[in-house]
Amino acid sequence: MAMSPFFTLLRRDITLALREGGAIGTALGFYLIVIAMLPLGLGPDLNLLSRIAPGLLWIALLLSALLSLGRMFETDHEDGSLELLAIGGTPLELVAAAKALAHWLTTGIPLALLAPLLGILLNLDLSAYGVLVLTMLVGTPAISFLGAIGAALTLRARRGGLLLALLILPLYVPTLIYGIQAISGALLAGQSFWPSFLILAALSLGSLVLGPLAAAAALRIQLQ
Amino acid sequence: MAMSPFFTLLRRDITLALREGGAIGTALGFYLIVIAMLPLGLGPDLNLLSRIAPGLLWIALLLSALLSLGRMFETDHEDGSLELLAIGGTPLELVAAAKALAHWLTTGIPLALLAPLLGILLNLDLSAYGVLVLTMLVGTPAISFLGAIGAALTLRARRGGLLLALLILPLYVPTLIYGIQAISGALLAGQSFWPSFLILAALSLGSLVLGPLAAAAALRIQLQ
Amino acid sequence: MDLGPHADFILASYAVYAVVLAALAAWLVYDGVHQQRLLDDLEARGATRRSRAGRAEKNTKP
Amino acid sequence: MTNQSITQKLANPTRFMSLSGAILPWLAGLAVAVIVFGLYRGWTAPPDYQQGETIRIMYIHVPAAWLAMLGYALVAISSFGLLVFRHPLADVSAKAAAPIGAAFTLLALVTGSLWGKPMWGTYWVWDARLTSVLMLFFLYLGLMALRSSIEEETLAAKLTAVLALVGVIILPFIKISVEGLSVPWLGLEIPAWNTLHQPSSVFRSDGPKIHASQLYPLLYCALGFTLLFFALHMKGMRNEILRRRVKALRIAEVDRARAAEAAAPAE
Amino acid sequence: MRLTAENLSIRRGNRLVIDGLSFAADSGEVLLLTGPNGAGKTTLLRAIAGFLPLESGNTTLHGGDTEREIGEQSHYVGHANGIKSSLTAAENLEFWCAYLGGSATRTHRRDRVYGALDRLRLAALEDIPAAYLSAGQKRRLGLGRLLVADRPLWLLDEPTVSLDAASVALLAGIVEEHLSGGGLVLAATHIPLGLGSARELRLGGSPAASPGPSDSMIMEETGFNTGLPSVDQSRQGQEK
Amino acid sequence: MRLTAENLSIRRGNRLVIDGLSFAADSGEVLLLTGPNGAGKTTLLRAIAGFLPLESGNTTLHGGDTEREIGEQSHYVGHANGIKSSLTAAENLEFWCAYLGGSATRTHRRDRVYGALDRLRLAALEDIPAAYLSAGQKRRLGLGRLLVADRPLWLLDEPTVSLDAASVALLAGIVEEHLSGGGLVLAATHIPLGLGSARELRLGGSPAASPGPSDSMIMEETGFNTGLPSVDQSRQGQEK
Ligand code: HEM
Ligand SMILES: Nc1ncnc2c1ncn2[C@@H]1O[C@H](COP(=O)(O)OP(=O)(O)OP(=O)(O)O)[C@@H](O)[C@H]1O
Ligand SMILES: Nc1ncnc2c1ncn2[C@@H]1O[C@H](COP(=O)(O)OP(=O)(O)OP(=O)(O)O)[C@@H](O)[C@H]1O
Ligand SMILES: [Mg+2]
Ligand SMILES: [Mg+2]
Repeated sequence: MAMSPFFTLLRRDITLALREGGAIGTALGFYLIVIAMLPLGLGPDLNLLSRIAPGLLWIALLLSALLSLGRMFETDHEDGSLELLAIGGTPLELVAAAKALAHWLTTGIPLALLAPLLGILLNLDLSAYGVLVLTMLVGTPAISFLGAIGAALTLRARRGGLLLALLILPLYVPTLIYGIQAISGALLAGQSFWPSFLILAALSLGSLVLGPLAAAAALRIQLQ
Repeated sequence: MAMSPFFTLLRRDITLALREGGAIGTALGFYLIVIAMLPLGLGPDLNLLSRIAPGLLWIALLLSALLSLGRMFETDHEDGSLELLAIGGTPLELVAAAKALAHWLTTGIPLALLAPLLGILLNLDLSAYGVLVLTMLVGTPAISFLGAIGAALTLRARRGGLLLALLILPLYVPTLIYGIQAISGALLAGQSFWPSFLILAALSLGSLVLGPLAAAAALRIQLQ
Repeated sequence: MDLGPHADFILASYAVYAVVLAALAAWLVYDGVHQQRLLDDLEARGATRRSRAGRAEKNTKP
Repeated sequence: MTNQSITQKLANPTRFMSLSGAILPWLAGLAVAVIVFGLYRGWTAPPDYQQGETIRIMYIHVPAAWLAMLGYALVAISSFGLLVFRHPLADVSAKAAAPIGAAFTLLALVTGSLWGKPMWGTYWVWDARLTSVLMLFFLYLGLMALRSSIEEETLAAKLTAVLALVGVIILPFIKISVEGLSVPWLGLEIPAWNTLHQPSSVFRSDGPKIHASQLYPLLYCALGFTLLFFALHMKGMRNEILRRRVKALRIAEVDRARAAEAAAPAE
Repeated sequence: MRLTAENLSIRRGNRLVIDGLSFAADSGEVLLLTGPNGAGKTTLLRAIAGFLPLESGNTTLHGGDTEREIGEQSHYVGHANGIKSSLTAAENLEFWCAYLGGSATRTHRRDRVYGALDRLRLAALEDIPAAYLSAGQKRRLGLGRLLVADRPLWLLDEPTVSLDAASVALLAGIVEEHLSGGGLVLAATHIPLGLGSARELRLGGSPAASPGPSDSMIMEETGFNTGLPSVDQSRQGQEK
Repeated sequence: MRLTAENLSIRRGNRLVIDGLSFAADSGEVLLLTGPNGAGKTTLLRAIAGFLPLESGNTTLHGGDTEREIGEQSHYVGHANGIKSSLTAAENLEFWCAYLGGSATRTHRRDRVYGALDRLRLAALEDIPAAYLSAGQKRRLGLGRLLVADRPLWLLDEPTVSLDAASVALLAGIVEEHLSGGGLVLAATHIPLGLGSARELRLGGSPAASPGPSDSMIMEETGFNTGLPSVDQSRQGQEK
């Protein structure tokens, strides 16, 4: 059966990510190390740590994913693939979506799955693991898809990494807030999980549309 | 009077940093935005925030400074200056030291001075400001000088930024630990400030030696 | 054998140990087989090791 | 045969391949045998009066912790050999040792955590020893990440070696953090960082402090896992040499294709 | 099929690099773009492919798919090859074949890819990661795109860079075949491609000298581009 | 002063690019390195400058400062210019003058820098950030280093790239002056520099053909470098 260009591209990007290896490893390593630094900075008070653990895990995940976004379009731009992808007959929006999806699959999901392990370092409550991973899995697509905008905008800028973070972090605020709210909703009595969780899902869905649209617009300008 | 090559280079790097502007701005912006995200992730409990504020400020400063390190040798390598600096008759160790010092002056100090302002966002105790800035000023040279090793090692690596952080963060652990310990030593009764502070200063002094040595070794290999 | 109240922890640590070391060994063995196969493929295709290349080359060249 | 000539003989990768090919099965077999014997002795020894049955974890935890440090020492020595003596196998050795050392570090962390829950009531505390071992783990990760992100192999090898040598300062830190350091003639006195983890009881200037019924099984296990470590390391080095041959052959293949084209008359 | 450009002007930075250029090319024809460095050859090709916005004028592909843009009906071969160094030669071509919709089924795709590799004399290297290929071999692999998916219009920007003589002849053969199948080729080049008959569109400097038959052609070079960003030029462009 | 290289071998990747090369050059002499792409010209210059480790052999500068390495007694002009685009032309040169220890006092430095700018016909651009200079102007500014600090040995790697004819003549004049002051120049180049007399050291391909006087010279090319990383070459290197 014929594979659509979208899936062809998705498969290629995943293959590349797995084969070149380092990218996933570096993001995971950074996540790990940032989490490990936190207790050193905040002091080894285990009660305190376990209380703020979900928030810290979320923010560190955000940073790791964000800082790994830089190369989403960069290699394709350098080796000339990007322009060929652009005029291949597939809308650039779909191209951007495929690349963002590949990033989510190869970075967002591994980071989300690593989070509970790192939870141990922060003495995270065992009962929180399920909700934590669930909200992260639902929330991280927004990182990859909104991040695609930043990656496209900073494609030819000096100081890509930090600049990208600076541009895109404000867009993540809603995701962060509702992600944390959903977790505390599930853990604390008298609060509810579903409303925040649904908003979180809606945000991710929205970013699935907004991200590729804006990223494609930015890419068109970059190719000029 | 003749200026030594060391100061000539230092002055040039500072001039460049001020003239190109963006670098300092981006690091400060990143610091600001990471601190601003924290209350969103940790919840608005002001007591809690003010308690962990010094640690958070330290860690966020570490990350901002670290992620801004990537370009310490990069532009000089690209435009061919680095090799000219290397055979100019000045030991490469001094070259690395001058560049690290310029980074500290243009990034470490501004970040340390911005910290108390950001402390407001975290409800930092007013009495802590002095110690906070003092320990940061004494501790940040280690960031620039040890970071120079990472910048030199990752000069030609793919994925510079994250990788640099991954390589160098473990080396910062002692600085972070004693920096925080000095602050709590000053703020809490029954603990003392000076021992930790002196160790912190010793660590910075040690990094002034180790950093340029190792960075120069790495640079020599990069130029091959 | 009675392992007392903490049997789970003891067994878990031995299990993790066994799994990690087995995985490492398996990966090394697989990698060895894989590289050897690539090498055999390449040699079968006529490429020869550097130290032998010269002689082979000389024979084929007019 | 003197040491010198062994190293010289081994310097030749072909030589190393045939030698290691002969040794490896025996080494691996011996390692497994010693480990089985050591664990058997350990499991038949009486439980500890304080730690009860959980003392069984010691027989794997402590060897893992030692091998974590030994592995790093091996990486560092190999790196030194690469940078200073340009020994042809040094980089192969450093590259092969890193993942194995990382695996044992991970095992030390995991078994330590699993031991910590019953003993200290928590999987993890931020004390000096645990933190420094975690940093050692990160250092291993950093070595592997740096190598994988530089395309040019000789460059990657040398830079990784520099990092490995810089990282050596972590080894004394692992020791000092728990036991403190006092150098009387310098008037230097660094106190131990507050810690839950017990200090060394085997390698002490005043002799081992642990009971013989536990000490001997522990030493057997340590020996067995060390043999295993070297067997794995040897296998890794063999793989790496093969990988480099594959690469050389691929480059040769490309060259040959180009040479054949150059020889063929233009169409 | 016929490609026409009418009164094209294209701006780069703040000067008009192409200014009031018109030309046409028919099926079976190759139009060579020549001219000094900086004359605007790359600029023109990228504008036709749709990367650069037109300042004025328009380009049309008569007899093409009116639903799709010209770029989507073209192969564009630029300075970079669009090759992933960690994929093997065959994987690279298979990707482009599938992405560009070269063949519907997997087996067809494989046939086509291996045919192309044979033709480009890369068959021996099909399983080797592209990182190991030399510059010339990479270039040929990049040209493989032309063979694994059908597009009527080929836009080639210095396609012979880093190719040796034999490979240039190979490329000429591939281009000839495309032309005889009713294709259309625009190629920017500094060196002769070795094609039987080719019309030349000279940009910059002296007005166009076209050796081919010129009955069906509107070729007019009103711009004055020497490739130097001189003040005069940009003023000229602006006053038009 | 005399630069000698004895039995040099230099490895790049895993092949010997330079293999058993010996040569010598005396004060007042320019030695041109020529040869096809990839022959090892850049490699040789970088090895002499001290960037690349020698596989075997040695280089010596007789009559130089024995305390300092050859690189520290040389100007190296590579492909990149060592120019900061946000500094002005004068600031760039002043930096190099001060860093390389060209002049002790500030006024001396300024004189020297402005003299160099005049000589390089950049005086009109002295206050303009280097970002706005054209490629040729940047190159000239890079060559300004040669004038603002004294070094006996000049290692020039394709110094004429992007220079127009007048600037090439200017450079030739500067080189001649350096030679007549007792300097020593090694230059890798594809095109003639327009110097009166120059000995040539040909790397790769056919053996060296040296037009200059050859009495004082040991020139021997035992290596066999075609510029292609072929199997034969690396074997040759290893069996030696
Ligand atoms: C993740 C947690 C842990 C880590 C990273 C860790 C790490 C280490 C290290 C590095 C050593 C070697 C020390 C040396 O030889 O200098 C060691 C030895 C040892 N550890 Fe742990 N450990 C952990 C948890 C535990 C726990 C919970 C216990 C038991 C309560 C324990 C008991 C021991 C013992 C008995 C030794 C042998 C000491 C000796 O005799 O030299 N460890 N551990
Ligand atoms: N991104 C850009 N911004 C501003 N000016 C540009 C840009 N790209 C190209 N130019 C200018 O446009 C002009 C035409 O460039 P173009 O690359 O089309 O030339 P060309 O004919 O392809 O030259 P070559 O033979 O060197 O490939 C040049 O003067 C160049 O300086
Ligand atoms: N970093 C490197 N690693 C491996 N091989 C290299 C490296 N740099 C150069 N080479 C190889 O060394 C050989 C000599 O290169 P070098 O740059 O010295 O040639 P050159 O004579 O300066 O050529 P050109 O005329 O193109 O400048 C080439 O075959 C090149 O491929
Ligand atoms: Mg062009
Ligand atoms: Mg060269």
